[in-house]
Amino acid sequence: MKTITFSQATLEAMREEMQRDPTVFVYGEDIVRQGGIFGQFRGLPDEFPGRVRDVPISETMIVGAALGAALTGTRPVADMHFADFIGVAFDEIANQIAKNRYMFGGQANIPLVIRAPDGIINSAAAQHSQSVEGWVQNIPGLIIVAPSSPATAKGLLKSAIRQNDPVIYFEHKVLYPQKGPVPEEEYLTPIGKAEVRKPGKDVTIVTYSIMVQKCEEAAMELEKEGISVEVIDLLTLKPFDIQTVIDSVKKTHRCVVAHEAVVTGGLGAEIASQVQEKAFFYLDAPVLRVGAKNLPIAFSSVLEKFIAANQDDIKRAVRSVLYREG
Amino acid sequence: MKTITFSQATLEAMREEMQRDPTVFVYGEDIVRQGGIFGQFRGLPDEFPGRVRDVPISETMIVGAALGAALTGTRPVADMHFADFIGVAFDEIANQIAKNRYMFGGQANIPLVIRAPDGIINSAAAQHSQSVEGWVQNIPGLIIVAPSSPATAKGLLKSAIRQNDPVIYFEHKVLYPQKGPVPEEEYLTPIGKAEVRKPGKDVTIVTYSIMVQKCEEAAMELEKEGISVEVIDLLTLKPFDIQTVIDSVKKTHRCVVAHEAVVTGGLGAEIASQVQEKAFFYLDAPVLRVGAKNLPIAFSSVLEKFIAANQDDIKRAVRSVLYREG
Amino acid sequence: MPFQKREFPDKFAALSKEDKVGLLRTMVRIRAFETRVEVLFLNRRIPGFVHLYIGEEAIASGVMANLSKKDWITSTHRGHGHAIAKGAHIDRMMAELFGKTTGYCKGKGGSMHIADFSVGMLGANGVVGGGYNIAVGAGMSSMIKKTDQVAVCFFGDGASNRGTFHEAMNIASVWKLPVIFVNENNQWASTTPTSYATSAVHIADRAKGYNMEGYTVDGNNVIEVYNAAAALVEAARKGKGPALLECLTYRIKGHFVGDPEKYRTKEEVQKHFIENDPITRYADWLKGKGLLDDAALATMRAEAEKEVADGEKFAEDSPLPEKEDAYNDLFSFSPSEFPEVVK
Amino acid sequence: MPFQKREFPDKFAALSKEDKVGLLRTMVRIRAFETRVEVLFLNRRIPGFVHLYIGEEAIASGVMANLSKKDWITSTHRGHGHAIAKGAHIDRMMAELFGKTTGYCKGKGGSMHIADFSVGMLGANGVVGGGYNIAVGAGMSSMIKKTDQVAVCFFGDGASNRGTFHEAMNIASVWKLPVIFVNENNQWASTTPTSYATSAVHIADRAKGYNMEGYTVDGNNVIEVYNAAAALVEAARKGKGPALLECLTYRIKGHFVGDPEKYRTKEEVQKHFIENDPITRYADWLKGKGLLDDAALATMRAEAEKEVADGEKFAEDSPLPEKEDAYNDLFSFSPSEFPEVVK
Ligand SMILES: Cc1ncc(C[n+]2csc(CCOP(=O)(O)OP(=O)(O)O)c2C)c(N)n1
Ligand SMILES: Cc1ncc(C[n+]2csc(CCOP(=O)(O)OP(=O)(O)O)c2C)c(N)n1
Ligand SMILES: [Mg+2]
Ligand SMILES: [Mg+2]
Repeated sequence: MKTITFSQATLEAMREEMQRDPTVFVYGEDIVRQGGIFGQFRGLPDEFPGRVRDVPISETMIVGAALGAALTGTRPVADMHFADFIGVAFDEIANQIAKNRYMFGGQANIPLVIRAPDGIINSAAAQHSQSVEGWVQNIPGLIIVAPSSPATAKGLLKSAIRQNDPVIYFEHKVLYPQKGPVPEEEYLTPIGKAEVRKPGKDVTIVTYSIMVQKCEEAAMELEKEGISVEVIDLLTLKPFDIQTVIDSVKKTHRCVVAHEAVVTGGLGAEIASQVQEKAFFYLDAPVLRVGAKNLPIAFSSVLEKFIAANQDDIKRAVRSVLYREG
Repeated sequence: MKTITFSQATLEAMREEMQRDPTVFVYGEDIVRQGGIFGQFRGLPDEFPGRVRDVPISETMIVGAALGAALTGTRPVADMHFADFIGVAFDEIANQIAKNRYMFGGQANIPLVIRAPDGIINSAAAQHSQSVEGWVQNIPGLIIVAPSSPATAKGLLKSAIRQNDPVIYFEHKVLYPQKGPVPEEEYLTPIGKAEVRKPGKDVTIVTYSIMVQKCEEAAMELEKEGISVEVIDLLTLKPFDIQTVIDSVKKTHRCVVAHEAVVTGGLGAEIASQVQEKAFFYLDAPVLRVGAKNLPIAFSSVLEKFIAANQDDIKRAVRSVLYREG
Repeated sequence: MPFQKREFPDKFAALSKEDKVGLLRTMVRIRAFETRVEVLFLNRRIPGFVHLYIGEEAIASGVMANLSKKDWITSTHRGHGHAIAKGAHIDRMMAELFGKTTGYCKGKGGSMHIADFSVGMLGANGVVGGGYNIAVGAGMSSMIKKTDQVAVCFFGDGASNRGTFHEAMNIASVWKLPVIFVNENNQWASTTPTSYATSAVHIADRAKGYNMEGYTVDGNNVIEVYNAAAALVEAARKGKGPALLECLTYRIKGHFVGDPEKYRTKEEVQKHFIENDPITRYADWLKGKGLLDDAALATMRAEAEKEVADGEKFAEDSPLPEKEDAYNDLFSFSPSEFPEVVK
Repeated sequence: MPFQKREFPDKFAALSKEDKVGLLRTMVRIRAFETRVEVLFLNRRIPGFVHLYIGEEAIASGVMANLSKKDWITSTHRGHGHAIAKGAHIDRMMAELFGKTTGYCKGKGGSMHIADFSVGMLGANGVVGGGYNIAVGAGMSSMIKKTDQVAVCFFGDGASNRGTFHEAMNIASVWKLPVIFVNENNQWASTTPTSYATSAVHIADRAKGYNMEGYTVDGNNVIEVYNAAAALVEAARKGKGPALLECLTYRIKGHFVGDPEKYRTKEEVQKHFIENDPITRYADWLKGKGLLDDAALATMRAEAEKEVADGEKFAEDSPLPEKEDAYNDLFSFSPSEFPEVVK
């Protein structure tokens, strides 16, 4: 094991996959001269001349071209700068990339990755703070992943690059500078598999991305109240590992889903729906959801903090499914 | 009461509101020379010279300009041609229109309507058959409506035009030629209120748009099996009338949600989640969802029919929440 | 307003007799296919939306004669002609239009999503302007893999007003990608005249804003199209970068089969068809040069019709998909590997 | 490459002395605001992202002097200068940057969403290229209501590569909307040089593709900007339609405050600042004409600094929002009317 940042972990993943496969290439805004807005591409352009490229501010091109490249024998990794800008290229994602394989009867694989830095980061305000997995969850044909640590960042990015299908890779901006242990040797984090981050017996928390650590922290504090929480990190958001979730809920009988995105219409709705569909008779309480209030993210940090979900919200939801006060 | 088509009902709504308010204007592709792909604008250009306009194939403009117009003293109604193309203008919807009022601290009202013909219609295939309310359900700041009949089409469109907030008006393509009773006198259908289309006591079906009639038909057939079904037509999808739903579920103890859109990540997830959150102890069975399979809509009608949800799927779900065979 | 013309080298002159006649054959085959498809649609044998390429055959034929199967094209909603000219088989195309399993897309796509990736035809597109950046991406593959493959993006006059045009043109120029943007300016975008909705005097004028070469040619003159495409494709292949080629033509049929066409007169259409049918024009030219006679033309037509009839029979005889086929083709892995993916 | 110049009528010459000096005052006020904002950001008094307009003041000042409060502008992420020139108050702007309730957006927007609708400043935009079609929509309002209001859309060189540019330019031309597209070509889009990412030799060249007038002017010469804007705004007001005006300038500061600026040399920046500061240039010109002396300039600067200091104090003294304020402003109705909307 070595200790590196999340940002470095994504860099290592890129480097290893680019070394392994000469058809992998990467482009985005300000990734060469700046190394990515969060430094996540720093150094790469020198190592792979011509295969790391800056592009104009043209998001429909960035995403649309990834499809064309993937269909014709390369494996593009396209960087979105901010996940918020997925909206600019939404047709390319929803109507072109996601449908290509199916509507053409499986004529070609579509090995492409869209890297999308998301999440709330100090006062970036409404258009630079979003977690937008909810926008794309109703689109068949996409794989969506969201790492929560340097180790999963590296392993999932490598898997995403090798996947013969389109993968959206949501990486939380606040995670970039965080350090964590990463294996020395090569490894892949499997797509479609959740990870039980912390076993517990009273309540299952299903979560992902930045919220994993918040849930773990909340879980530690809840232990002090005598509540044993199982924390599941989904890692893959679409298709998510419902089996691991159901197995856990069958044991704990209670479930809380937590994400940073706005609750209403978010991924938590799908998770909660499936849990109650598949484990109804095991549930001793409704599945509760924790996430941002149904508002854009405001600038002023008082408001930003209030709109976002925090450890207290998680703890409150856990206590609530246990019918405890507080 | 008079009997007119859904298409005519929307035309009457437009006409009445354009007569009432000279700042209402409408534009879209092929609405003047063609009258809209489904005839829904026929005749209007002659009645309101200069206020009904054809535009180039420029969806980001269509939606973006609606915002600019709404902010500066007019009430635009922008036609999307097909709801599928909302993807092209997604940034305008998600990051501009939905956030404008909030992020600027409420400086201006945003009275605009986006008309979006949606749904499966014979073999239109993957890019012309979608119901995309799931794409926009996670975006705070939007109002979303979906009429199910000529009467609600007229009443909701009039309300939408008068609303001082952005409204997406989903109109199902299959409904256009359907006839139904519409009041002679002026009326508005309130935004935010669901309608109990058929009272019943055993199971609540929550539905909207084209599926309302399919659920009503299924309900009639289920009556023969001795099952009394309450059918709720949401009409407004965001924010939806959870109170009417909960009141019904508290009575029936069972709930099925049905929509034409793909189930996974669809609006049904939000509805099911809220029902189990708010009426957990009243539920005798999990909330089940009925909708399209997790696939793009295929061309061949064998596949198209299989992918779409039908009356049998609704009946099966209803029997299932009643733990009946069949 | 007259448009900037460029005299392209007359590469056409150097073609063999067979190749010259071959250009006509492609056009005739497209015409035969489209003519039959119209009937089949009206007879309810073909469902969905169908957009015919009748009257525009010289463009696909003239351009594609400069490409190999390793080159790529992206197409539009009006894609049958592009597919045939690129080398797709009429029987499998017909089967697709019928929604049969033997179709190119196994019945999942239909007319609006006709494609044959094996010959580099990367698909028709139901989203107007959806193809630009796919072509750009193909050009990127060529650049990354250092091959000499070229991508050609076909698009309509209406499509030229989509923002995707702008973003694709810009990057193609910045990276000198081997992408040729071929505009089919058929005077109409559905019911909307080009002159109403497209502000450019000539769509080729838009090239300048990207520091790109842009030319306008008579799209109903297959020789002119061939020569222009020859020069631009060759330049792109040699790394000289992209170009925009506007081909002036006219949409003879309604926007889609079944279009009531209330927005234009029958006379306007007839005039264009009689005076400017690209097939008649080129057949007459070949005859004038002694490269074709009436008998040969009749044989060519008959062969094309037979090919289409055979294709139709193939389509008729082919099986419809099974319901369960719906579960296949969404991902590279099988649904059973990932049972939760499709449900 | 030299660009197409047009000699615009010298409307500037007819301005009163006050108005001529007023142009400088606007520039000086913007500079004072931005200079202080930089310090405040570095001192962590202002959070979020801040993009400074230093070095580009002549554009906002020269353009806005031709507009009334009833005209509209759309802005960019670099919007402080536009807001000040359009008539927004420095105190309320500063309060917004501080995230206070007295800010224009009640602390919900911050620098990237600065706006004052009451003076027609329809907002900065965090999405590059997000403003084009908002300006187009404002132009539509003017058309529908038959007023003579004009909309001006400011945008960067980087933004000129977004598809929204294309769609906005086209409709503006087709409908002859009263919209002026003012490009601030400051040579950089974040870390990317214009010459790398923007294929047009001059951004104004793109106008031709929309059959629109397009001109390039020295954006650091406020007189040139003023005269060009005067002619184009007047034409638009009279129903003559839109235009594209490219203003050449240079981004003196980093892309955002805190930018390490590794992609360019300090020398490059210094050279531009010393040789081509729009304020120095215009102040010198005024002095040369006897319209300004050193004392007057010093007073002007001092007044501007005082205004900014007062604004800062206002901001400091203003209250932060209450948590519950988060629930307001999403819709025109109050959250209590529709309790389910916000939760
Ligand atoms: C993004 C988008 N907007 C609108 C449509 C509806 N539509 C289909 S074809 C068409 C006209 C296209 O005109 P043009 O590009 O000139 O091609 P042509 O049909 O003339 O070949 C329109 C508006 C669409 N399919 N996609
Ligand atoms: C759609 C979109 N893509 C990318 C960004 C990130 N971004 C913010 S400013 C900027 C550079 C803008 O350059 P330019 O338009 O020239 O304006 P300038 O900053 O030079 O004033 C970029 C890439 C964004 N905010 N929006
Ligand atoms: Mg056309
Ligand atoms: Mg710039």
